[in-house]
Amino acid sequence: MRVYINGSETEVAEKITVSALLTQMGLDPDTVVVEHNMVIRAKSEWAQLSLAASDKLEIVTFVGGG
Amino acid sequence: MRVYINGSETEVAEKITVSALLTQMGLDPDTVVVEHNMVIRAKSEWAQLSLAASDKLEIVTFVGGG
Amino acid sequence: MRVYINGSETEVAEKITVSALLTQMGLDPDTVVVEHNMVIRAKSEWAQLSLAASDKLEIVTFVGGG
Amino acid sequence: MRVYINGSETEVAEKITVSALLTQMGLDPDTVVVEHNMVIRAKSEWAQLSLAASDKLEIVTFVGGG
Amino acid sequence: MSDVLEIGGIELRSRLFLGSGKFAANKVIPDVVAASGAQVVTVAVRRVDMASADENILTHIPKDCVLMPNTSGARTAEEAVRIARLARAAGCGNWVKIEVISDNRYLLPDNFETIKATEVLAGEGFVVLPYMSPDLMAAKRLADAGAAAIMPLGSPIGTNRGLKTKELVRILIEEIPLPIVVDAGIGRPSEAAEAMEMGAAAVLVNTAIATAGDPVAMARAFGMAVEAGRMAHLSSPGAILQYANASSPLTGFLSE
Amino acid sequence: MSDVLEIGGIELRSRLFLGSGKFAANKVIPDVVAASGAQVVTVAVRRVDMASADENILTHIPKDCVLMPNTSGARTAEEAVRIARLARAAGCGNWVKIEVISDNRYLLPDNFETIKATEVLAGEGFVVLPYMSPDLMAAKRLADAGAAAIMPLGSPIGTNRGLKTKELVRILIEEIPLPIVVDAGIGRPSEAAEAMEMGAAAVLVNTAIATAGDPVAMARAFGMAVEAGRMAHLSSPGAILQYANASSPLTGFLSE
Amino acid sequence: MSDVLEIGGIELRSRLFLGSGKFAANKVIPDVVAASGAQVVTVAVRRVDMASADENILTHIPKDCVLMPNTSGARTAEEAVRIARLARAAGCGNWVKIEVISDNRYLLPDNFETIKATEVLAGEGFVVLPYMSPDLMAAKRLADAGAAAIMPLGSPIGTNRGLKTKELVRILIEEIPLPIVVDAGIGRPSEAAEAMEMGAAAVLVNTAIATAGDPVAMARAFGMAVEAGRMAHLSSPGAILQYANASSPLTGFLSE
Amino acid sequence: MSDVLEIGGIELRSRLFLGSGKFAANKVIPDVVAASGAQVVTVAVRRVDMASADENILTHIPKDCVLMPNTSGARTAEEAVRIARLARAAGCGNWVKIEVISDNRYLLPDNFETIKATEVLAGEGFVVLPYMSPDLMAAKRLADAGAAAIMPLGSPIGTNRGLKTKELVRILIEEIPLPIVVDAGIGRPSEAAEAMEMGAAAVLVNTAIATAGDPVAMARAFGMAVEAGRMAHLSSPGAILQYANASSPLTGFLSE
Repeated sequence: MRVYINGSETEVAEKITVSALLTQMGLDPDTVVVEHNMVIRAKSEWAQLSLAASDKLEIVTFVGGG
Repeated sequence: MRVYINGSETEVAEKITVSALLTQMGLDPDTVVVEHNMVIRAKSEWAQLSLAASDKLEIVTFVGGG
Repeated sequence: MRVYINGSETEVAEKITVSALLTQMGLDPDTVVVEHNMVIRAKSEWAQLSLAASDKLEIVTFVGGG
Repeated sequence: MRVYINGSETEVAEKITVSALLTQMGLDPDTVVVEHNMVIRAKSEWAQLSLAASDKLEIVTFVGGG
Repeated sequence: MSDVLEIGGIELRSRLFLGSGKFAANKVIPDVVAASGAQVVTVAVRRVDMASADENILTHIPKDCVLMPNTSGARTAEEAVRIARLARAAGCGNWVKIEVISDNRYLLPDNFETIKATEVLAGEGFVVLPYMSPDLMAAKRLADAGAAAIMPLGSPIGTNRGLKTKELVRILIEEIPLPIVVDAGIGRPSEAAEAMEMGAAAVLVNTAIATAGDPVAMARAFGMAVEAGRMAHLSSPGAILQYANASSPLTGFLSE
Repeated sequence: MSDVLEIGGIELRSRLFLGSGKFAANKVIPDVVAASGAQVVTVAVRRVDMASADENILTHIPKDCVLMPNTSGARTAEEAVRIARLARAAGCGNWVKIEVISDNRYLLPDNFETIKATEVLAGEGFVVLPYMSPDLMAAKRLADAGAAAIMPLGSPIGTNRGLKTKELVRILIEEIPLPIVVDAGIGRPSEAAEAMEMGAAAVLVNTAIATAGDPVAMARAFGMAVEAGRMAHLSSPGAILQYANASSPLTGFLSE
Repeated sequence: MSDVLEIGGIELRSRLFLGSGKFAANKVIPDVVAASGAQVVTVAVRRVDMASADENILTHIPKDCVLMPNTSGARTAEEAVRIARLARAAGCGNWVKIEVISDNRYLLPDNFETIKATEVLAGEGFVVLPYMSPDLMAAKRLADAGAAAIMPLGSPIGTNRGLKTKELVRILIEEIPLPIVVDAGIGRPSEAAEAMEMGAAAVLVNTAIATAGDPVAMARAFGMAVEAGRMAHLSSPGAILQYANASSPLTGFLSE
Repeated sequence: MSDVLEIGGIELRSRLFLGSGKFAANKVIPDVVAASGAQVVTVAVRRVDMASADENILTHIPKDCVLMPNTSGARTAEEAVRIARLARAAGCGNWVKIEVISDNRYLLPDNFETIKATEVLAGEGFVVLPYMSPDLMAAKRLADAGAAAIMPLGSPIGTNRGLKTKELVRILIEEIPLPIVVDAGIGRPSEAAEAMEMGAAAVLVNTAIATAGDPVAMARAFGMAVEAGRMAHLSSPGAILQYANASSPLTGFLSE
């Protein structure tokens, strides 16, 4: 199944949850924010939230900025 | 009959035309522009244009400005 | 006997010493410097140094300055 | 015979006059000023003025300057 | 020199625009216009004043000048549009200086309302020169709205404080593909010259000339300074250096 | 206008003095002089250079100009005096710009030696215009020594940095009863105009004109700017204000 | 001293806001924050970068700092709102610096989009500090839209050019009843001090500290300068005079 | 930090020198000195005034300060020497600030007499800090005459006009191998910081502190600003750029 993560088309497992995806990507859940199809999702939803084909996911974090 | 000329309530003759009014006010028609009830009226209309009670007339001219 | 103290002609006792003069003027010797006829005199000399008529004495001190 | 022209030691004919020297150097007399042994010499003197060995001659002119 | 400034289809040789307000006596204006060389003159629109039998300002402005009525007095785009239309109805051309101001202390223009008025009036065929607070993105919007030139302020109107907004005006000149006319605040000919050296297309001066002791001579001074600044801009000025560079040859001399 | 500047008994109408150094080709000088309107032109004195058959600079300077040889190359008063005498012997008048410099990085003049040279040369009948680092007490001494005018620098020679010494030059203008000629550093016409607006009697420009891409046009620009600045100085400029002051009437309008 | 700055209900003792971008190594940030005394630190929001296993910036920012995410990268109000919401979802508070930029050369902010974003975000309970191009009427609209403070630029981001917009910022300070924070362009501690002396409520500094040879010492320098400038503002500085005024008594002395 | 300034064999940690004139009440001086951190304090020498039972200024100056009597009131080198000797006879050390002034309007120092006095007093073992009008060649002569530091003015005494002589002071800092102490005219902490950023060794402030509404707070502000400026000078400030340079990453974001 293909989804769009941060603008890039990516192959992921069917119905993968956000939590699983983050783990697979090696990301610390405490340092990122997730937007799913333009809706920001709370951390508490990630374990239940399964992706569907063509979903758009934005995973963002803080970096240095002025 | 009372009309509003440049914001001031003024007594004028019934059905006075703009041309007559300007003459009476001692104004040179070549130096003013007339707005009648928010509509700008061409000089060519002034001889025919009669005022009605409560009409609003703006008579403006150019002055020094930067 | 008349001497010049800080530019003003002043009547003082004959042969008055600098020490005596300062005492009489109510000046604290520790806060002033004395120039006698254009020569700066050390504090240790003041007790012995007697004035003569027409002597010129400058008594200066520190004040606020930038 | 050697003289110093503008700081450079130069071989010139014995008793050469300033006029002759200038001609030989191809200089227009109207555009230069001559100092001979630290004394400025008028143009009228140049025809008579003969150099001696070790004389110091400065020949200057105007150039662009601010 | 064939250096002309084209605005609204008119070719201008003079890059000094003149304001006609604040003169102690309006009858000096023809001499001021002549001395300055100005080809564009601003006027304001006002209700006729029955009390003072004021002479008509137009009688003092040479007929071959481009008349640029302003919308002073307008606090909103709507009022500016109304004033502009009245001005055009006078039959003296279709130029307008948009001026929308609701700040009473510094008389700073309202870029937002100015953009709206520009859009409407440009759409109606006016040659629109908006007076503005220098801001790149506002200038871009004015350009998109159809402005014929952009007129940022140098400092608040009538202060003679000079080109205090240099940093922002410089950027407008560089980034906006329209003539930039520095309007307001220019107090001395040297400041007008500097604006032109920076690449401004023109400057608009009123107070500095009108309130000078000798307005005619001051007008001439501004005219010359603007031309000087423009000429310098076109003459490839030399570099600005840190260390000195002799004007006379440094080669050896008597002492050597 | 009958505004003339008198120095050394000569009445000058132009207040732009021109330096003749650094031109890419000297043959442009006549056009530069004409375009600038300058009546005073500086030259330097150097040993004839046999190697380069350099043309005579004087052939490029109009005969009706006042020639002002400088003493560049001098590091002491004595050398300056010697150079000045050589220059006078050329028969082109008795003006001299004293320039004594031993600083090689910023080419800043030595006021002390300059005062000494001024005293000697003024005593010998020269019309002495000393180039100086702006300093009130040095200027007073130059005046006492017989200088005909005082020429403080605006910034180091040839830098085009402008009127960086404004604060001190302003004081010289106010306190010294001689013409103050700003010499060195003026890089743009606007800066020349500003010096004149402050009350300088004249400015001397060389690098800014000689190194411009188009020196003739730049010369004309400087000539106009100097005249503009002078005219403004004489025209009683208006006050500089903190708050705005409308150019158009603020009296009521349509909305009221 | 009990001089505190209250923004969004938080009382700040330090008036230096710190940007966290451009440091050669982020691990210097804790020392920089400590040396500067800053209590407000900006960060940016970006997509996680899988390629570079970049450390988390938050680990370098002391927990007691107010975090102020910016909306850099946004070209429209809509994008800025979206970024602000993402930032808030991270659970680090509700401050946001709105930054909407579509100009790529000078990175000048878009006041129009910034006002729109301010209105939306203030309505959603954010503490909104908009970065803006200094313009009085835009600042008034930002205030009306619910901004907690106004952050005009001193000069373009990252240029270290200083307080080039002084004239306009001074007017904002005088006319807008909100804290004015000078953001962008401040290159030296003296410039930060000057902004504070003028009455700015705070300054935001990033490039000048991050790109200094010794960022920790420079941070301390800025912290002290900001405090010095603020203290001077509160201490009723003396008047600026035209003529001198002796510091030592001028009364008669030896020679009299 | 081990950044000390050594003058006359004394190591100073504070680079703010304090003048003691013009305070509304001298009893505030101890708090001012403490707040400023100053270690060098100037005083003047005057005839005792029998009329006013003026307290002794020394009782207000902490004993561990270096006392720097000035020669104010002197119009010639000879008078300055006489005053300096009187001051030293008071037994408070051998520092002296030479100040020779005969200009009554701007109180500008006389470099010529100052050099003479410096030579005499340095020869007598004084630690001589001459106050001067900024001029490179005069500064070189002061250095040759034995000055321990050079103190050029920023603007006329007591004017609070700031660092108007920046161009010349910058050159002194670069070219003179002695500490340069900016003395006179500094009106705001930001200006003191700027002088230090330029590389001045110290600044001397009197009027700006003494005439502030709150002199103690202003003294603290100056102390911090001087330290901030010095620290910035030592921290390799970043470059000043023409174009913007983002503080936040410019890499792609949501919209892409």
